[in-house]
Amino acid sequence: MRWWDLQRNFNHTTIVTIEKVVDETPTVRTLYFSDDVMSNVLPGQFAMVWIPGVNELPMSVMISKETGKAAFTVRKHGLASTGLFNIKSGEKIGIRGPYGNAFDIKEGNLLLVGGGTGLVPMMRLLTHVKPTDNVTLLIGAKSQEEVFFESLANELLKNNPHKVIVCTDDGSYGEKGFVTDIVEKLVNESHFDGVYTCGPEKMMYKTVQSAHSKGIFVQASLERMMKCGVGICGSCCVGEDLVCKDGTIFDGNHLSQNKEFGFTHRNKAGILEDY
Amino acid sequence: MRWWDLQRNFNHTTIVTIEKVVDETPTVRTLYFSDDVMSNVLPGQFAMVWIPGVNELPMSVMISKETGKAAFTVRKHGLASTGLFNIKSGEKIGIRGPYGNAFDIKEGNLLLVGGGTGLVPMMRLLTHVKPTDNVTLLIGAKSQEEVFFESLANELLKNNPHKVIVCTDDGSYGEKGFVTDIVEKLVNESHFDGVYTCGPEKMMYKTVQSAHSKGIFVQASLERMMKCGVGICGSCCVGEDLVCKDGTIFDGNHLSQNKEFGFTHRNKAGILEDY
Amino acid sequence: MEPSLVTNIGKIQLDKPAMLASGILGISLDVFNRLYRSGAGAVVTKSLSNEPWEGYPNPTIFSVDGGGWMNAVGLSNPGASNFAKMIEPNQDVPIMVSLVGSIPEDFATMINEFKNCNVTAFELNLSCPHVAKVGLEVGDDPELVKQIVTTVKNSTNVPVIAKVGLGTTHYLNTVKTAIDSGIDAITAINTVRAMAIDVETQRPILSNKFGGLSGTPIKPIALRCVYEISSKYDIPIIGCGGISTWEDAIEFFLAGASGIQLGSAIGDNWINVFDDINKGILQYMTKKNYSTINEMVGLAKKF
Amino acid sequence: MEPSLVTNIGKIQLDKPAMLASGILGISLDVFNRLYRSGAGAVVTKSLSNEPWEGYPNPTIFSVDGGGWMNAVGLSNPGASNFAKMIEPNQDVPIMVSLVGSIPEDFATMINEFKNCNVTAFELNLSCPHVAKVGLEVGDDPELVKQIVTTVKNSTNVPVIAKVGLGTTHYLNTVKTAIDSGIDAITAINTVRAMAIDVETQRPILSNKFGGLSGTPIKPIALRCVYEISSKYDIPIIGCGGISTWEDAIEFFLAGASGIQLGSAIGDNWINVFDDINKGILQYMTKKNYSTINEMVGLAKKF
Ligand SMILES: Cc1cc2nc3c(=O)[nH]c(=O)nc-3n(C[C@H](O)[C@H](O)[C@H](O)COP(=O)(O)OP(=O)(O)OC[C@H]3O[C@@H](n4cnc5c(N)ncnc54)[C@H](O)[C@@H]3O)c2cc1C
Ligand SMILES: Cc1cc2nc3c(=O)[nH]c(=O)nc-3n(C[C@H](O)[C@H](O)[C@H](O)COP(=O)(O)OP(=O)(O)OC[C@H]3O[C@@H](n4cnc5c(N)ncnc54)[C@H](O)[C@@H]3O)c2cc1C
Ligand SMILES: Cc1cc2nc3c(=O)[nH]c(=O)nc-3n(C[C@H](O)[C@H](O)[C@H](O)COP(=O)(O)O)c2cc1C
Ligand SMILES: Cc1cc2nc3c(=O)[nH]c(=O)nc-3n(C[C@H](O)[C@H](O)[C@H](O)COP(=O)(O)O)c2cc1C
Ligand code: FES
Ligand code: FES
Repeated sequence: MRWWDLQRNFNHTTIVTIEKVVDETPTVRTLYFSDDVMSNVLPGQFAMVWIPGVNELPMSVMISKETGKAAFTVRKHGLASTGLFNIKSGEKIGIRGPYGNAFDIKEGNLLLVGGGTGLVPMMRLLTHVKPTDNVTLLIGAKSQEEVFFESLANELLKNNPHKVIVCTDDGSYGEKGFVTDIVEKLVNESHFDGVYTCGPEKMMYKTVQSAHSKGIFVQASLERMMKCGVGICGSCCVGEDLVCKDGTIFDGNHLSQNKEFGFTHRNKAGILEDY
Repeated sequence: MRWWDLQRNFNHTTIVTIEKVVDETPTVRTLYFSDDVMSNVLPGQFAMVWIPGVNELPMSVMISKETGKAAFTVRKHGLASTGLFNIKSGEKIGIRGPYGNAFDIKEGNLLLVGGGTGLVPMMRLLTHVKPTDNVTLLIGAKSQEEVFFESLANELLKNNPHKVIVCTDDGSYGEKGFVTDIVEKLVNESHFDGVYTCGPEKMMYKTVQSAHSKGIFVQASLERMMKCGVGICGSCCVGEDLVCKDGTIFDGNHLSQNKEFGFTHRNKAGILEDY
Repeated sequence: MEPSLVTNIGKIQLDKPAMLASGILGISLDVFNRLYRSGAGAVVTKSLSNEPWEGYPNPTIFSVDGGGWMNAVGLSNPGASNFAKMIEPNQDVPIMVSLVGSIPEDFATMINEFKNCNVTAFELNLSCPHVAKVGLEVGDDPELVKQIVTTVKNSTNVPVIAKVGLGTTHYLNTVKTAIDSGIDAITAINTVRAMAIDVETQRPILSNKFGGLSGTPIKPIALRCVYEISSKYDIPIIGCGGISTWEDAIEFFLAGASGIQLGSAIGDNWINVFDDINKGILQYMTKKNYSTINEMVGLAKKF
Repeated sequence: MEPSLVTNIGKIQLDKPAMLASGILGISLDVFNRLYRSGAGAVVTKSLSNEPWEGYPNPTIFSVDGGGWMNAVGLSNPGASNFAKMIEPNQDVPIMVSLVGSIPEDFATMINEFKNCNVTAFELNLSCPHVAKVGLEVGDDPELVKQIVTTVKNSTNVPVIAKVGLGTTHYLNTVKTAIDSGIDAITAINTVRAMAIDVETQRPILSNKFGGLSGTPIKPIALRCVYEISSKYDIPIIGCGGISTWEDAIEFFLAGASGIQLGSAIGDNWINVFDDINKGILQYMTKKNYSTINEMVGLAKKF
């Protein structure tokens, strides 16, 4: 036996077979597979997902109701994510990780704000709340057909005092308008012990601003271009932080001092671009 | 921390400082040093000893009365052993190991037969006998001035029924003649539960023959040219066995089927030479 | 005398001998500042080209089972001009700018971009093992090496380092050509061309198929290169390849390096590796009674 | 169909694909027999020279902290003539005789010594990285390689293999020269030139200072060499370097090797490594539905 057999090397790509594919919206799918390690990651952690012959992408690890299983919920976008989106049941992908830190889950009144596939870590966070916590989940989407995980969230929260609020930009479902306007309203109206957000950067930026300016503990899970996922390549830097290694989760104190958060990110060549 | 820091890698050369040098005879010295691992090796195990700038040699690990310490007892012979012989207190050598298997120590009447530095593993064996064992130690030497470890042996055996018999080839001390003649006599006269030998190959060969032909359990610790000590280079082969890895200790059953034991060994180029 | 970590690599003086190697985390000034505060004596930038490069698609980096890392990032970089603008505000951090190109003019143009920047040295990457037309294909062509080094030396007063690696010709010839053309120091070595195949999918893992092996596996190879160069030529050397502990650092000093670079160790031990190495070196110096790094350089050659 | 471990390396057919590499335990017929019984498909002898060689003084071998082994045994061997006499009784074991020399005549003389022996192949060691005048110094000289291979091919009908490694010239040129001169197969690779220094005594550890790195650290390098050779030339290949598990073996098959050799793994896992690898290969073949090794050879090249 070699030393690396003593325990699974989290940096080694493990091949798993996709066992089930669920369409969430016309552009979002969830791909389920069996893997003990991934089934037990902490809320907020991600994996590097290899689509053989296509690319390797960072993906938040989605929950599965079955023990020993996990999933990825992917929105079809460019070549890479479309490659993953098109993986069929029975096909193989490679995974390494989990990487990244986890949400620091407070007790009491919790506000979760997720947009698009940013809902993935929110779903896992919901599996970690205490039964006594009062949980409000805001789901942001462009339009009715882009809404997903609403019923899953209600189900996960069925034993908690809770509210799941959906907002669509076009008002085709739930409340009309930006989710961040509701955040601003809620933090003004009620007391929260913790605010958690993942989704489009502008959404996270405003959410962090609203909460942090009121002194509320808030954490956001950042997305940046990731090549290695392990703190070697530097492509995921935001200010002096490496998102893959120092994050992906940062709190309001830290983020309010970061000049790049909310404004700029780096492209594949490492050039700073505006959001 | 790297994986190999988790425990000491026995194949890694550790540098130790010689703390004390004791002259045993004009050509034999014992060099003491501190090392927890070496202080606790099993009887029969050896180390590869690096004399910086000179060579690296296999050496049986000698006991020390002080805890956490060990020693090498070296006879000055060629360049390499003379290099070790000349190491002074305060100087450094490198050690790796321990390597090799250990004597299978029976209970009852034990006969130990050692010649020259072959006494080293016998001394450690003596520290492992039960107080009820009746121990006979035969020490073979060319002449009086080459006798050593006699009083150490008596001291180690002070709580046992025991006998320490010295023979010199020239009769200048103890009994006159070859130690193997006494072995033949003893196994004919008395019952032994185990016979253990280390020293010149002809001595071991005859000892093994005498005991094995009477059906007595016997083990010998073989010496062969050793370059790696870990079963890679092949230089220590004796028949199909690799002394460093399969031995150095073999029992009578095994040895009596080996065509090379007692007759031939390989030199530094790997050429078979007669003893 | 209290031991000091200051080292002189020819004309280059650094407060601490361990630098960040090129291509590792080397993309933003904020990160450079952080690494400098963590104990790095200098940071080498990602290798920059005239134009921005996206690099290869992922997988571009993975950890090798037997230890170490393999990468084929494909020299992705924002381009020299963008990068120069980013580091213009730099005051404190000793930055070495790594450059990659295929003709001498590429290098001259890039060096000009940095005229307003505080640059400690330029490092010419003549040895990337997995990008065609630059890197090793350049390093393996002595005439081109000569032209590039000569052009660069004529374009700047900042010290210039050539980074070499194991290519298809003898790296010692590249070293000699670079020295003859006026180079100020040598960094040895870059990653070693390598490959891994996933047995389940039966594909090469890296999107580029071939990549560069770095980390602990290449340390004994890098060390022998440093020893060979220092035995043969009188040129300041920066050792690089698999360094992850203070013992490794000392080995490279003893072999003839007056500075060291590390990359992969950050993937294994994160950035406190600089501080750990600095502390270990100081303890060793105290024990062995050295007051400067340079006293140790090349000591193993006397045996 | 039941999977079979039989493999065809050009004209050489072996019952099992994993061989003992040259220089490891390869000194006595009794040991060869034992290794064969343990599951080795063939054994390669220590590299033999015309005259017996004592080799270098110890330390000649040590285990590298980051994994793998370093050695500078100095090609110690009993000489071709003594060795040939020893293996004359051999009936069962497929023995490949490794030869080393500095001029074509050396090789012709040695081959003649083996005329009464049952030899499966001759392997020409053109790549020992730490002995002057033979090994790499030979492999790096194309004219000499041509003469040696031509002479050897004219001296015997037994298949002849050339063993290459990373030298100071491009190993692919050595491969091409050997192929053009009629070689039957290529073994890639030998150890990689390397070094280690003890920081306490400040000395190079090996008595020869430089040695060859083997074992897990060189696996990714060896694998890329096999892939490069098989992508460029149509020649049977034996993969060697860092192989210690069945996954490693499969990787080499997929890269283009139809046989493999291993040495260092014996230092780590002792000789049951052959059996473990054989079992793992069979399980993989069953799962993937292969009936012969040769079906897998080179599959990774299609991507
Ligand atoms: C920690 C983390 C978790 C993520 N979780 C999910 C998830 O659960 N579901 C999901 O659909 N998406 C997730 N993403 C985003 C995802 O990795 C891709 O960015 C997205 O799928 C678009 O990739 P593409 O290459 O198809 O698009 P392209 O059109 O090629 O690129 C569009 C943009 O996507 C981003 N992008 C591309 N490649 C990468 C990369 N390697 N790393 C990071 N960003 C990249 C860049 O901003 C790029 O400009 C996550 C990203 C991060 C960093
Ligand atoms: C397991 C083992 C334990 C040993 N324990 C001791 C001990 O406790 N005290 C002691 O004095 N000696 C011991 N020896 C013998 C010792 O290793 C040397 O063989 C001896 O010291 C002579 O070495 P030399 O090189 O000085 O002699 P040389 O004159 O160079 O060689 C004389 C003979 O010594 C033997 N020899 C030389 N080098 C080696 C080597 N690397 N490995 C094995 N044999 C070699 C060969 O038979 C050689 O022909 C042991 C040997 C072995 C194999
Ligand atoms: C992800 C990665 C990217 C690299 N990019 C470059 C580069 O752009 N230019 C360069 O000269 N070397 C590059 N290298 C090589 C390193 O600078 C260094 O020479 C090599 O990794 C060996 O050092 P290490 O073992 O400490 O990592 C890169 C290495 C890695 C791992
Ligand atoms: C101790 C030792 C001795 C070796 N001697 C030889 C030799 O005589 N001839 C040769 O061609 N290769 C020799 N090699 C190289 C091996 O045959 C092999 O090419 C190398 O070790 C890589 O394989 P591995 O990683 O499985 O050990 C030797 C290797 C070791 C470790
Ligand atoms: S993704 Fe490479 S450093 Fe974060
Ligand atoms: S000493 Fe090398 S195999 Fe025993």
